[in-house]
Amino acid sequence: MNSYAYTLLIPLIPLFVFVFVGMAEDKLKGKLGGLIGTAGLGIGTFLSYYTAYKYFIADHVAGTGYTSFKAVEVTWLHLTDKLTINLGVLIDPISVMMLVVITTVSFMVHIYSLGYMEGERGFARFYAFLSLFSFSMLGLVLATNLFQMYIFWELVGVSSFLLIGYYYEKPSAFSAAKKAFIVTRFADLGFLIGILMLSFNTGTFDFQTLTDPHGLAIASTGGAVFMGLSVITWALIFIFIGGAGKSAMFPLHIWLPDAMEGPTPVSALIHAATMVVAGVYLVARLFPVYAQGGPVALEVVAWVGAFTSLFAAVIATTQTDIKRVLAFSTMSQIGYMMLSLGVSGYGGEEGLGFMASNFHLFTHAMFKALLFLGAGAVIHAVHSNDMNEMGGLRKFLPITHLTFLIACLTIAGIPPFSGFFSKDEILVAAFHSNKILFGIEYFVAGLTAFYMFRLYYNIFWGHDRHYHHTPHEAPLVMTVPLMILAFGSIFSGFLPFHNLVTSDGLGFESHIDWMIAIPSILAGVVGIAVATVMYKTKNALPEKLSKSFSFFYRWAFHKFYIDEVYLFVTKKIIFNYISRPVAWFDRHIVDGTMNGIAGMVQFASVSIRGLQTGRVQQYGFVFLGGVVALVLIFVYLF
Amino acid sequence: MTLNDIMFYLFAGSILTFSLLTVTSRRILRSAVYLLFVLVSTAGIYFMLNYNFLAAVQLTVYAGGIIVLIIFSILLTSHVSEKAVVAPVKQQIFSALAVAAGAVLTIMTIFKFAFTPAASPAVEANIQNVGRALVSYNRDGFALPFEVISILLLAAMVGAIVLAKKEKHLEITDNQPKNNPDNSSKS
Amino acid sequence: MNILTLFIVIPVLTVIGILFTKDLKQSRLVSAIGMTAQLILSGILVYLYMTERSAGNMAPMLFTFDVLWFPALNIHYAVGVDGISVAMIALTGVVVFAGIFASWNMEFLSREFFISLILLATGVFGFFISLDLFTMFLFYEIAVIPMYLLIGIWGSGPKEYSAMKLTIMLMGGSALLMVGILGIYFYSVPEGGQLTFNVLEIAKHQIPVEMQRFLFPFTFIGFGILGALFPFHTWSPDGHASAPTAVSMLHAGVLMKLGGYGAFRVAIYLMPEAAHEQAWIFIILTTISVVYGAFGAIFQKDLKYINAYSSVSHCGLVLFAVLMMNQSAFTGAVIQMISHGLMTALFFALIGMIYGRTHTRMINEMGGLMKVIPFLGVVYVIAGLASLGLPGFSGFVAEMTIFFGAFEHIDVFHRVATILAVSSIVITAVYILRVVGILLMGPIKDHHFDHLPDANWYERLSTITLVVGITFIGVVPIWLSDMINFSLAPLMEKLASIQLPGM
Amino acid sequence: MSLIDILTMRNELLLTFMAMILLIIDLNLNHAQKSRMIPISIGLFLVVTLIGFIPQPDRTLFGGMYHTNGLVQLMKNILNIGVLIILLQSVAWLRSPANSTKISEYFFLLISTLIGMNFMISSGDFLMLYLGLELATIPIAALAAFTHFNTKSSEAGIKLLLSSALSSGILLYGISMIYGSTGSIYFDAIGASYTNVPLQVLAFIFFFTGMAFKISLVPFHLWTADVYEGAPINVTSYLSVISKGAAAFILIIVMFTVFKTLAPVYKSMIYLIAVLTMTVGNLFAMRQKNMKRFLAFSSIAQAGFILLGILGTNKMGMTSVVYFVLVYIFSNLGAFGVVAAISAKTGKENMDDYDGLYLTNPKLSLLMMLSMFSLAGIPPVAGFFGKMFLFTSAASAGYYWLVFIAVLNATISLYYYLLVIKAMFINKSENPIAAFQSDGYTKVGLMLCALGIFVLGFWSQVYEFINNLSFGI
Amino acid sequence: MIDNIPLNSFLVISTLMFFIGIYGFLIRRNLITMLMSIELILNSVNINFVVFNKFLYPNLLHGHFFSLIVIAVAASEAAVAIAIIINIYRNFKSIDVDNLDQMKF
Repeated sequence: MNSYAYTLLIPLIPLFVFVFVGMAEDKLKGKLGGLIGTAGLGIGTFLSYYTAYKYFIADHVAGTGYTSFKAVEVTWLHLTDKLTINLGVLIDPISVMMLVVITTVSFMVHIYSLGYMEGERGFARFYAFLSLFSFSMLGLVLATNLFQMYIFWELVGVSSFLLIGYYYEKPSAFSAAKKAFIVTRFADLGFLIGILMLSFNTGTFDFQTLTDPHGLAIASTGGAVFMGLSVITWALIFIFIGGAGKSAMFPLHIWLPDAMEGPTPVSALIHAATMVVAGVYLVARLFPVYAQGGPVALEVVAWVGAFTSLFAAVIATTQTDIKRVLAFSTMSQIGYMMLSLGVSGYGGEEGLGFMASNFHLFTHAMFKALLFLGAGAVIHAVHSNDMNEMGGLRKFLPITHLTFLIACLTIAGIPPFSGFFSKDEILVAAFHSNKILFGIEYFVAGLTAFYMFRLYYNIFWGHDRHYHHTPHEAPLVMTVPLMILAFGSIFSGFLPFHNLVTSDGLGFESHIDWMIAIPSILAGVVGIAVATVMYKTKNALPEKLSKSFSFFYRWAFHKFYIDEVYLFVTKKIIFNYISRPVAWFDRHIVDGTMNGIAGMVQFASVSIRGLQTGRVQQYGFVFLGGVVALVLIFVYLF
Repeated sequence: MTLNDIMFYLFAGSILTFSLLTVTSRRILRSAVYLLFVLVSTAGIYFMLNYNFLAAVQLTVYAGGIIVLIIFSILLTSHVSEKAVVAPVKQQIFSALAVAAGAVLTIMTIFKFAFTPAASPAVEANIQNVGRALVSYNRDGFALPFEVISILLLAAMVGAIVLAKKEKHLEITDNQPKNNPDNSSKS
Repeated sequence: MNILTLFIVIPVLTVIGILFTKDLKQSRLVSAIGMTAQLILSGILVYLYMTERSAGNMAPMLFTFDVLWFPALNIHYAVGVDGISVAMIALTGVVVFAGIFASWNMEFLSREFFISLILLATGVFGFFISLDLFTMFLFYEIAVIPMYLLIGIWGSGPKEYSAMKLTIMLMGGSALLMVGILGIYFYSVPEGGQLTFNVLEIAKHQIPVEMQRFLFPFTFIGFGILGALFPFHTWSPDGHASAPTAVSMLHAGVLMKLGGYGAFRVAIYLMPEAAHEQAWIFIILTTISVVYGAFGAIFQKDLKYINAYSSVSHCGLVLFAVLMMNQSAFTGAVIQMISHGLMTALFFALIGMIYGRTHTRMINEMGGLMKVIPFLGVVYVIAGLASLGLPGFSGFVAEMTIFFGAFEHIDVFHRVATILAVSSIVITAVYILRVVGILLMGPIKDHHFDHLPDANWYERLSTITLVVGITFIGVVPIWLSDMINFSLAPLMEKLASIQLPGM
Repeated sequence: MSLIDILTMRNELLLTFMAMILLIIDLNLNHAQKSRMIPISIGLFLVVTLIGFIPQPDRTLFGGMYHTNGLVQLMKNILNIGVLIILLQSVAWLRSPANSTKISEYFFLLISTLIGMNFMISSGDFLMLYLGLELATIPIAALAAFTHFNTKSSEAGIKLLLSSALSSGILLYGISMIYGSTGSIYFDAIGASYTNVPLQVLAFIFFFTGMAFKISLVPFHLWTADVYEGAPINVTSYLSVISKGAAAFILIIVMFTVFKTLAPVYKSMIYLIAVLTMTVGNLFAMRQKNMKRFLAFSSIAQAGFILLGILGTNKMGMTSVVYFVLVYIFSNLGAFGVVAAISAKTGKENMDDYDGLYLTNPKLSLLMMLSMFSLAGIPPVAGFFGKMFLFTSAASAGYYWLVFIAVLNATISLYYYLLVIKAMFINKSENPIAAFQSDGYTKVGLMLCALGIFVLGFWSQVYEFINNLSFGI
Repeated sequence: MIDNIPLNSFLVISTLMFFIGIYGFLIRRNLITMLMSIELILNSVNINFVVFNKFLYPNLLHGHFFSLIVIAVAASEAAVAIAIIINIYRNFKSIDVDNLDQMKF
């Protein structure tokens, strides 16, 4: 126990809210459930900011690094002789940063939803789930050990499942939820195996012990080798699979676009700002182990991140559902973060990528939440997700329009918006590490600007549509969060992340490398320019372009048919080629054998009935035969 | 070869021959007569062995009693001229084989065994000795079986009577009577 | 009277009480009172056990009570509990309690129904408290046989077939078991000693290894059949599918645990050497059970079949863990037994309640039920989530403990088996969510279902009891795992002391 | 041996007197008064049974031809109890018009066979054994054919008589060879000098098959089913329980005393026959529809289990056999009692007729269920203990595979016992047997069975008592 | 008197007779003939007893009395058998054993 023990309340308040609202769901009238949830999270947000202040500023002794320590820890379960599972609160730079991110975005979403979800059936249920999610996510980031993280990891997964499937009467919503759950669960299997391997080899789950540079995890990397890689490396790769699942890295990304079936605030909270970055957070959390114990694993992280960012960006240029565009954009941005971690070294300047990744995570949370909430406001106004059914909304939705524009500029990396700073750091880190990766990311930066503005123009510009109801600006309760987030998007770039969140806790000097920054701004501007030409006013250019690249366009539009492949694997392979034969085998072979034995007994029973003919002479014959046989056997054969 | 030997072979031969005839003759009454010859020949052997009392019982009870009973019942149940139905050849062959196997095995086994006579002196089976043993309740006395056999005979008699007793008031049916539960308790 | 004996006396008294009742209302009242008393008694036992232990009582078995029954054969009525049995008894108490309320409206021959049900429970309680192999076996069979009537009379579908199959297969299992137990008895002590059935006594000596090799498969498969060991599990889907609600609950929830408990308490404990030697065969079988059961469940359409196959998978995990033969795996096995017991009982209770409303168990005939029966729907989702191993519910704790225990074996064979078993968590998710999706979500498929009533008070009581159990273990597992851990000490000592050929 | 010593044979003497008294009383009754014989006979028999429980010292009479000791007396008492129950259960049948004229004959014949059995069990030589055996068989044949008008009954009688004559012929041949090779007919003399030379083994086999016939061991069992089906039901239960039990008793005594030197040979023989008996009995029982025939085959299978105890050749084995027979008497008579009660009221004897019986006659159904469970060896009823101890004794001699086969067979047997339960409890019927009240005697008889089935298992003193009297090789 | 005849000759005769009796029992259709076969069997056994007694153990009369008792048993057996046979004849109007298979399987 120490002066941070109160941090325990940050996750626990949402838990209580969840239990209370969840149980009393029927009884809560009107917005009461929502208000309780929002109030609960408000307290959490306040505590988080207080913690950040206390940790980064008040308690910090200048010149020293930021240490990590456990605010609270209890034993939850004795697993094996040497392993115990603890639950606790770990305070260190990244967890505090995440606290701020999560509570901020979550709080915004809570407020926003008061307006957005108004009048929905199961309003209280929505808030209960939101609280559950907040609890899980906070528990995840505060985890003191790998296993606690896994526990909350799963809980996050299930709350995401519940929220995506919020409109459970819509089959598509539930199947999206199911897909999300199962795909991430599959990834978690990798995570679990990784945990098993790592903990077995190191004898601990504890993050502090694991990431201790002199600890067993890092020291034992030279141990047993399997297929050319050390066990620790394998373990890290497996763990990364878990992270890749939650963070929608290729090829485990397929759930994310579908997850947009959930209510838009949910998408903003979970599928943009918080849960999907859990993978990033996981790698960041174990970063010392990755950096020092498994460089190969880190390389994998980098390449997967890079590929995903490119892949998602390409798809994003073709999608018409505005939420899906945002979803692919999220994937792409998370790819950035992963890449950044992957190219990072450990300690000081080397750790630039680590810092950049977290920085981008932070800024991304702000602007992506903003984008989603903005998109939500648009959807709220026009009751459609399809950008083809929108256009010219800037007149109807001025505040939304403005905040959306800010977000787009931020994501496009235009200074002085925050996205510029964080993305720039990533590009610098990539540039110093691997030119190919840098090249990819550079191209993606341009692509990002392009598709974001394609989206922006399609919604707010273009020709006017005739809407059934005249779209009107969202109520204050929705626009205020937009404004707050816009504020964050604009200014969070100026936070001194290089002093606060670094790979080894020590700050370092960081400056903007204009040699890289200027071309990247240029890429963003070019992207915006192209989008402006193509989409600001309705013209035939996009049509032509898509025609001339029709093959490529079609593939990208269909998300490179990954979904179909998955469908094939699940429906055909698992259901029809494994499960059906198993069921058949069970009914006919295994059960058949058992019934066959019974049948054989029956058959034997029928076939010996001839023994009992009812003729006394035949009985005598058998009798005599028995005697003779016994004599033969026991007198002469024995 | 003494006269005794001849007598023995005569008896032995007649026993075997008439035994076979008993079980093969197709006329039942003749079978019974052949059986009588077998029993009488057996009694002859008993006589030869000096077991006169036993031989007498054999003649009176077996030859006299049982055969008469059998003939009586044959007369009651079949026509004298009636020829017995022959069993299927298959049955005959299989039975013969099994019986032959049994006989061969048994005789082989008997020949393998060296019977050793007891050294102690013989008791003559005269009427005194037999009578004494019959009422003796000590070791080697047979008072108890003698008493018990009387119960057996009585029981057999009662059984035979009960079975043979004709019941007039009942129809001969194939099934048990289906009684009405109400009046069964009254009767 | 010894507190443990009360676990038999109360059900017997309840049965006698039911004999004097006249109609459904009375008999269910008597049953409810009896089983509530039993539940309270279970609670008291847990409490007493905890206080004894914290007071420093280190005896391997507590509350022992021993009466010589058949002196000639040295058969005793010997009872005693350690943490594991206490946990299992508590589980039984909860499930039986829930079972009574789940069958609150058993109209047809209600007296007989409750009598059979409670007799079954008596057998189970007796089994768990027994220290004497003979009485253990006796109670084992007492527990099995009422199943026949319960399924045969009050079941549905091809009930006669299922009941017969179940009974015959389980009795076939007890044939194996009988050989095992008798063999153990005759080799229980070194030459010249007084033969004994008492588990604790037998454990003090070593059964000759060559006999162990012969007896272990008998004993293990014997218990394994009840624990749904592949390929002897086929009684389970049919039996569960045909059984009435409370019976499925009790059977899957408690009776199948007799298998795991017995395999652990008798087969492994008394014959560790052979267990070590032959474990690989059964690890293969149990791994198959785990994965195969899960895959089998994906394809099913009948709710009960789905749950039955899932039971095969989960109970396979119990035996799998038992065979891993280390402390964590054993702990996991016990927790898994309890967890699966509660979960599956909950499932069957819900299935019964849903069936009672919709009169079908085919998932493709239902849909969107969440909207009409939200309470049951939510509880179903909770049960599903618990079943697929969500943290916060008991299944997670159990599975994790098992996996960590299993992973302690470093050879490739065990590793591969473990990873295969671990992979079942995904397959489980697939079939659970499939059912939830089809059954509860989406639009209401059949307008007959528009106005189904939601749960009654007794249904709520029944399900909530189980949910509370599941959640309680899931949230604070440490008391349970420590209770089990402590009780494993004698077994671990024995395992540590054995001389393994070639090790 | 003084005259007073003759009182040692109190069972046989009392029964003989009783039989005589019955005949004498019967002579003085007219047609309408015949039914008075029922309470008289049962009362007298009850007295005999009770007297049997008075302890008496071990004695040997008639120079070794008759001996009695605690175990023998116990066996007799067991048989007496069984007979008492049978007598109680036969009342309803006796009162039917077809039989009411032959009541005292029925009792007389039944009692005389019991006398035979008592002598057989007490016998100390082969002559008394043979005589007892015959006395226990010939009147039974008459009883089997008791119902004149019923062709099945006559058929059963002649089948029983002819088969048993054949078997006792073979048995006699065996005895003659035993006599020829040893020079004595006394058990004690033979037991001292018996060896396993071929002739003596052959003689033993001949003797054994004769006994096997009585206990209905495969392949010497074929008469059983037909006779059981055709004979009046009380005779069937007598045959299946008392006759078989007595034969099992004397068989185990003879095996353990006279032929103990042959144990290595006969163990493998019994192994073989036990497997055959259990399996064949079960396989036949599975398909039977007639309750009597069904119980016949089931009792064949049960006989196979008895062999397991003999196989143990130790004290435990003998105890378990005696105990099993005791339990078996109650269980089987419970089943037969129900069948008899139903048959006497309705004439229905088929399993199909029992459909839905529970709804109309719950008590009978429950007793039937208990009996079936006891026969199948399901706890907590006594049959479980009986079987369990038999298995234990076989296992004590190391016959684990045999035990396994036996328990598997017990499982198969459970299948068909459950069929009966299924008929009564599960099957629905268009016209079930109507509810009826049995007479007081039957009720008492059935209650005794239920009591025995319940109490014998838990009351371990019974087992202890038998165990103290038993002996092994 | 005939001590010079070997014991085994008697035994062969009696054994043959014994099996002839069994053969008769197995193949004769008539119930009475079957009964007569039984008498043959018993008679052969009697010869055994008597011969053993005479040749091997003449000091006691075990075999002699055994035969005596067997004869008595045979008589009572025959009595009951004939009673039943007559009964059967009444019922079936025939004493052919082939008729007696109402109950089988």
